[in-house]
Amino acid sequence: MFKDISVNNQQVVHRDTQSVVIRLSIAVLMAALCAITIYVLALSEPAQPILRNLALAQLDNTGVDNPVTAVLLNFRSYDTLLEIALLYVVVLSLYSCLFNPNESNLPPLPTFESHVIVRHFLRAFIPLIILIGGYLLWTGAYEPGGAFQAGAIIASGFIVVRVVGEPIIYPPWIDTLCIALGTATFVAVAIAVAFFEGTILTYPAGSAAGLILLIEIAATLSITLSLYIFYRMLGRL
Amino acid sequence: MNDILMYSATGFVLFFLGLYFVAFAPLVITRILAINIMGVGIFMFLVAHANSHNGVTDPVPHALILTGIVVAVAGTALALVLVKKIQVLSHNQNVTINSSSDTDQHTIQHTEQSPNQRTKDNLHD
Amino acid sequence: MINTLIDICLCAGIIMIATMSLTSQYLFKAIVLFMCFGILVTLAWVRLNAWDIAIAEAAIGAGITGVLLLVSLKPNSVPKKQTEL
Amino acid sequence: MINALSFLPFLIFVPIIASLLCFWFKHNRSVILISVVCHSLLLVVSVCIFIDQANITQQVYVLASWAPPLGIGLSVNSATVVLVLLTSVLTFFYSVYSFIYFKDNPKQPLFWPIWWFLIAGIFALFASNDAFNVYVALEMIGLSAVALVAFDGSINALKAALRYLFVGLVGSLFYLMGVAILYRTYGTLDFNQLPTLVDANPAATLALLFITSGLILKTAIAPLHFWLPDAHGSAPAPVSAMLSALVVKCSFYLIAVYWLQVLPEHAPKAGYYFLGLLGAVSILWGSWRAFKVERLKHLIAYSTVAQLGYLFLLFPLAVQHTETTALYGSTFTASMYLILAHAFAKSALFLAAGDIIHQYGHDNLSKLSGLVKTSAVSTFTFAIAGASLIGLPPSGGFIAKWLLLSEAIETQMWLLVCVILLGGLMASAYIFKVLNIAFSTPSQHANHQVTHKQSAMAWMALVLACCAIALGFNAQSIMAPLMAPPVVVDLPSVHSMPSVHFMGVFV
Repeated sequence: MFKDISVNNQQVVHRDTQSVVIRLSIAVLMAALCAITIYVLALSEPAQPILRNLALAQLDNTGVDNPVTAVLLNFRSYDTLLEIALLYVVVLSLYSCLFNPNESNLPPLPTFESHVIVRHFLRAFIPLIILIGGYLLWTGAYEPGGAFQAGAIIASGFIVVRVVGEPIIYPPWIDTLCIALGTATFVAVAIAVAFFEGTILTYPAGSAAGLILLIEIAATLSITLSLYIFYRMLGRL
Repeated sequence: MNDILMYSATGFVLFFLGLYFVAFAPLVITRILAINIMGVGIFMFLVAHANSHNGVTDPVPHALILTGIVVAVAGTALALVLVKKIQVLSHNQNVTINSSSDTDQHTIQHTEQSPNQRTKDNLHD
Repeated sequence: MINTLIDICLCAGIIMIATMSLTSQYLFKAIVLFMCFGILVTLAWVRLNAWDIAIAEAAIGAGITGVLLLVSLKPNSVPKKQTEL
Repeated sequence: MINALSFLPFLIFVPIIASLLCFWFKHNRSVILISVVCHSLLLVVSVCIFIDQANITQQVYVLASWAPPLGIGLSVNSATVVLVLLTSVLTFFYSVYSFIYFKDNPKQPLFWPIWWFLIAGIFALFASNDAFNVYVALEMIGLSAVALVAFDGSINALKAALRYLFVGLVGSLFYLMGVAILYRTYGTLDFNQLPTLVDANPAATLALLFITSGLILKTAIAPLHFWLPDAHGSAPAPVSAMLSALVVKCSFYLIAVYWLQVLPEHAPKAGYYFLGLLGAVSILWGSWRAFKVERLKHLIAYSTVAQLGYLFLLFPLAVQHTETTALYGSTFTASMYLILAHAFAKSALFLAAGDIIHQYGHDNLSKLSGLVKTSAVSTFTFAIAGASLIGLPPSGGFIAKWLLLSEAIETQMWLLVCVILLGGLMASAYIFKVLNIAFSTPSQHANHQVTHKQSAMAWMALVLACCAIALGFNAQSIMAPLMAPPVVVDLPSVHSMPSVHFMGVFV
């Protein structure tokens, strides 16, 4: 199925195409399986919303009003911790795939003179994007929003600046610090809290909102930087 | 009630559509798209049942899907870097290598000749 | 009544755009269609009252993933024919 | 007796902290210090958990003190206790081996954070008690394993890594779809609560189909094993050892959990026999391919596929033997012991192969003749570990295969008996093929000068091989807790669990 990866005319192509008969038969098989699953699930009635009632009942003592942020950062905070750590490691994996000791390092992203209209538009647009990102981060506790959305929007702002050709120059230690900042803050809060409450990730009664905001700020920082580094490295490759 | 069924059916259709193209799409980057579409299919199935109860939506699937979306982006970025690195390395070696020693060497004649997009694609230059 | 109409159109549109994106031979076209697919899916999340996921899908699913795919279309470190400034 | 339950989160947070520290403090000495401290901590914790497993397996460590259906719990059963101990011991060996293997590699600062994160992923998967949490752990393992496979940057490694990434992503998506169906029909994700809610509902069988097909793809069983030889073959030696010995076992363990613990009543009986059939096919096919292939690391990778087939024989035997299938009993002990023996033997083989590649520069079997003169220790390691793989008497592999055989004979499944014996025969075929090449006289054209010094790596591989043999002796101590069914305390809604004071444990 994936056996033969090769490159011709700059497109990485799979050349192990089976004959049409096999492909058609497998397509029919998949369609049948899809129909069966839809039929089976249409018949069986959905479950009682156990978790929904539990989550909404406990909502008031999680220090956050938005139920999704409550589930994300209080009830199932362990999942979110692992997933932010995952993003941090994937950035490292990209560095390790990109950097080859026996090769000359890669040419930097091309920077070129952007059009004057674009430049002036960006001068007004980028602060607005960062403002929107900050707002989304802040309202994450009350209305839909949160670390991931804010990080993505601010990262898209930086990417727009980079696509247009304006160079973004920042000292390299920001890279090493901020990539791991989100994970480090989350782990630090998880461990520190354990000393007061006995079990890991249990926020003390009053300070749940403050701790969640702290984690969200650090997570937004590292998500923004991670997504921007994804773009920068793919652009340099 | 039937909008739940419709969206979960769309979710399954997207899942199996993506699965077919992950297996048989000629271009590797199309396979990456197919994996993203499979993920969206699963999330649609999950969300379709989340708001089924008289308007009070169930927050737990939403949190799961946020995690799933970020994992999907991470997977896509890693796949893209690997694909481009293969492109660059094989270009530098200037040899069209068809790899994995134990495949039989039947090469298909009518490789879809995707035209050179460089002329049209002025986004980046 | 209008709701079921919107649902039908949205679901049909999503499935159609997904097949068009996956079956297209030209990579640039496939990626642009994939971004439109992301926008339509965001509409679906809005329709299903999943507001957090709608923002995330629009920002990450259609936006960032689309840009990453576009930027990976052409190898930058391979010397281009026409001289770069 | 200290309550080791509060040590459980150590298993996951210590590797993540180690990964962060290795990323921030890059130079060599600090990485060595961090790794030594964290490995010893992990060893102490897993030994405590192994000793105190009698009452640990009853309790759930409730993270963020929300009761498990809403929050997430960490828990270990009699199988994971053994696997956690195995993981911490083996990763200690691999890390020491990696210090030597990557000593002069300029990419070393990037290796350690990803390596530690892979270890965190494995522990997170073993200790998890929540279906979606297992998905995140699977993704953690998958993505960091891909990065490590693509570590040395050659085109073949990159293609193998890309193939492995596709397989990993598709397998995890299938698993996620199964979990989504389970959540839709039973409303909960917790492993303790699911068995109580599951009723005779076709959706449960459907979810099980999705979960099993996704995990079979990740466990590389017969029809879906195409990605394993390249991925394990082209990875650096410690990484391929880790992949073969531990990562592949994680998805097997998950299949065992879903089929034997979470959804046993509603798994179709035919499904158990089908899994057994897949196992038998992958034993025969893996051994046959291992015999035919001409690169050493590919040979070892195909033998992994074969040995995994043995693990899948657990399912038909479990159903046939005791109608009540669960994560204990003599059948499950046999397969758990096979995991132990195979982990040590296979990592010894891969580390020995890594040493051979370090000396020869290639692992093409045809040009490796006369191996015994130049790297005698590696050949000796290969022989001993091969003995354990085949199942010759003194080794741990022998005990595991003996248990499997006695189970198969007891339940009159004669087909499985001859598959097990045939598998052992074919295993000896490809092991002795390599030994034959090693002891043959080197042909003239292979006259490249080879450093004759036995590097520390070869001795490390030898230690692992001896562990594989040592497993054969006092097997009773490891197997006893696995045999006895855990005294089933009805798990209360664990919110009432006394919150164990973190500081209390130290005071």
